[in-house]
Amino acid sequence: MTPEITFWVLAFIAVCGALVAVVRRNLIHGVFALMIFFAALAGLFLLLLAEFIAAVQILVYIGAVGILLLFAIMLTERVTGDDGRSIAARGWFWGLAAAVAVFVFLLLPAIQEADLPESAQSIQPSVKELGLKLMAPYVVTLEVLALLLTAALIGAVAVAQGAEVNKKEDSDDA
Amino acid sequence: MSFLGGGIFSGMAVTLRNFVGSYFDPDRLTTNDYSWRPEGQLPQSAGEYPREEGEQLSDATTVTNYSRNFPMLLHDGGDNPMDAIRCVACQICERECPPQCIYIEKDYGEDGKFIKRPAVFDIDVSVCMSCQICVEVCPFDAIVMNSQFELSTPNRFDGLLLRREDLLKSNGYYHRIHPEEAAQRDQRMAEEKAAKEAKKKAAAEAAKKKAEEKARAEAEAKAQEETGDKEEEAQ
Amino acid sequence: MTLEHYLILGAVLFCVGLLGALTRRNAVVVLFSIEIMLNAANLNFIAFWRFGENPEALQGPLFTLFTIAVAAAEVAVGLALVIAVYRHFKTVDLEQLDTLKEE
Amino acid sequence: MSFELVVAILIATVPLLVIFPSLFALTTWLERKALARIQNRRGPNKVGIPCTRIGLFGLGQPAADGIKMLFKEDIVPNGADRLFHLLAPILALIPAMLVLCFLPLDFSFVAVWDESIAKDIKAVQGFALDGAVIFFFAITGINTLSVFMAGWASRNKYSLLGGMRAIAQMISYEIPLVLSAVVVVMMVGSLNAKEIADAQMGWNWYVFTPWGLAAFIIFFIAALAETNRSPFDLPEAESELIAGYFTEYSGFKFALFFLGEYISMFAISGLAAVLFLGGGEGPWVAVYPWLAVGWFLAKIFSLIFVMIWLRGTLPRLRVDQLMAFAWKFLLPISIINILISGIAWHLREQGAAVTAGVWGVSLGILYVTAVGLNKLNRANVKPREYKYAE
Repeated sequence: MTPEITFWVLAFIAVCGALVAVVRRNLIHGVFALMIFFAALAGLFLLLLAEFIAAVQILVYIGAVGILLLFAIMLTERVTGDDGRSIAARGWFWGLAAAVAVFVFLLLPAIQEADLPESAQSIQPSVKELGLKLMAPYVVTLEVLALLLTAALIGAVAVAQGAEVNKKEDSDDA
Repeated sequence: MSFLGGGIFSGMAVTLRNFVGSYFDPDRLTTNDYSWRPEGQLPQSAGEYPREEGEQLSDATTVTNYSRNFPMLLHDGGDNPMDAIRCVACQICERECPPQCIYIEKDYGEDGKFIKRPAVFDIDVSVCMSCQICVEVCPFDAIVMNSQFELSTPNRFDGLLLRREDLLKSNGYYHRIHPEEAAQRDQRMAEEKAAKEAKKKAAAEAAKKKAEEKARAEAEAKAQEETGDKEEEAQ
Repeated sequence: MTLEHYLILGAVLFCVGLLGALTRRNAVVVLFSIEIMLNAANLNFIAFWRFGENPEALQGPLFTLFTIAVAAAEVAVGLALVIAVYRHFKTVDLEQLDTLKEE
Repeated sequence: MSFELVVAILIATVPLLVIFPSLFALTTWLERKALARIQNRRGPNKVGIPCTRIGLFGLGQPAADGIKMLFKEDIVPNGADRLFHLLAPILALIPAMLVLCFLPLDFSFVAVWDESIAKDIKAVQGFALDGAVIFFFAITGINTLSVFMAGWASRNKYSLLGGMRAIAQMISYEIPLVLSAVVVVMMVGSLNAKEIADAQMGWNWYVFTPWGLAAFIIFFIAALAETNRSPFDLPEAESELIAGYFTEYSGFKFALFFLGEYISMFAISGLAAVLFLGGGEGPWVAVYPWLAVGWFLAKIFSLIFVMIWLRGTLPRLRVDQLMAFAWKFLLPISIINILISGIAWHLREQGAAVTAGVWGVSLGILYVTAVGLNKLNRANVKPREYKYAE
């Protein structure tokens, strides 16, 4: 009983958070709605007994990605965005139609047609097992991922700073 | 301490010494407990605290030598402090005071002649910002900073308006609260006085010399005139 | 709760993300939407791991872990690009970034 | 859900919600007293029993402050985001209270009357989670958001500046904080708070090893920054930003911020006690199990006293100094510390001579690294030049 209520509540929060994040004009409100969505998803992961993933979800998405988004918004937009400009793209109706169509004609039938296992497996969640797995069979993946993250760090700094350096050079020429 | 981060530890040692010391050495405490006073009575003016002889120590005199808050007027001692007041009511400090918290009235004798002292000298310490500009500009070293901070009063108008009598302190008191500064000031005053006297002397001598020279020159001129006359006569 | 519930929830969230990516004109919001889609996929990975066979292999959580790391890298680079674009064009409106279009 | 389980959950959670907020009141009093004594003042000593002149060393001061806070007018600035202005202090308190449950404060000794309830309590306590430490860090990270929310919702440039400073500072210092905890997690081989504390039984505290000491110092410095304590209290630097992100807060909302800040101080000190100071270990714990809670709180309080002491001693850093210290000093040294502890882990239990050698070499490397980093960072420091003064 209790897990079912928890599931429905978390699912409701997740869908609402995602919708608000997508349709809200005020971007800061959007980011916070997105974070509620991330938190609800972390709760769902906990419900599925993936506690380490839930912790990582909070740590990475709320602690890092969300704040990065906040910084990006503060650096780029007039935050409240109360100017009368439309927030939707020109072909927004076709976008909406495509999204609904993907759900109704593609994903839902696929899920309903598939032969899914009914009951959950009984598992003993263990962070230690996960760590050992990461160290033994997946160690190359982990290292590649570390390399990717380093490259992304350097790349992000270079891209974000490049414009400023160019501008400085331009102004020096002028 | 010369190892890395040692500065933090020596700083922490200082604060720890203060922390522990303040429990064992009541003289360290810079603030006072009012609980010994009768119910509802706070010091009405600066002169009222410390009330007892023994409490002198826990007040202004223990405050560090470098503490300054509000100005006071100096006198050079004697039975009647008003006779020895250094202030001549020149009103420079009144004009220089940025928040204009000083009010001075000149004193006139019965014959209407200006006596070199203030009849009224008020400082509103609720306005004063302790900038010490009055101290800087005073040509007579008459106004200096006090370290008396125990000025709490139930009345924010009259209680915080310090009169001439409240402000008047002896040079001895000044020496007690700011020994170094007072000694330097006295030395400077003595030097200035000496220099002034020397200058006066020199000026007097110069005047004398000038007068002599003038006399000599006149005499010479006279003599020349005389010789000129003679020459003229000779021609 | 059955696997179907989780999968449908994942599908709904994915479509919400798709909706945002297709209909909004602000580049930052498009990044939000991509994050929502990635998270919906993560939910599916975990659900399949929980209900599927052989959960001791921990493939679902491991894949999700890698997805999260890649998504973090993607957001960092994406936002750096958004900021660079903003510095250049003074806007992050995707409809106004049409210098490659033939007029 | 059975009745026994409800009782177990209540016993596992209610003491946390009672003990720490009451300790908060005591800590505000302690802080004011200690700061006053450091500055040769007496501190609050008047408010004691109401309607009498009994001062009780001013112990009534927190209650008086609380009553004052409750009755103050709640002001929301014109043009502020009302919803976020309300949510921010709540969001500041929730993660701070939430992380307390990851501290291994075992209250199962309360249930002496029923063995099965004691067992249930052990099962539902938050630190029984396998990844308690990583949960701790994850949830502490949410604090950053509340600070930003408060700063942004106030529609005040000082608040916003404070909020942005807070984000930059907290993100920067979270990295050395986590990396220094990694040392202990590596040595124990577990993320479970209880296992980490148990691994230090018999005075094998990690603070008594070179890598543990270095990690403890890094952790403590980063924890100061993470909880916005002096000398890293830039987000609320009153001489620059009025009160930083809570400039526009008054009344009970302000009290919530205050409470959240102190609770997160307790939480992070508690984590330091778990990771480096042996958790609830101390004399006579084996005889009286309930003493573990007492020792744990005593360790938290001694760390908090050091925080107060540092607040009374050190001046506030500049923003660039703060950032440079995190990225150019703490981060490299904590990475080197992880390397050292990894090597030490491989060389463990190989005889006293090897252990002594490892200790000496690692102490040397750590000290040389610290001095070298300090020299490198100081290379660019020049005497200040005044452009307009003079």
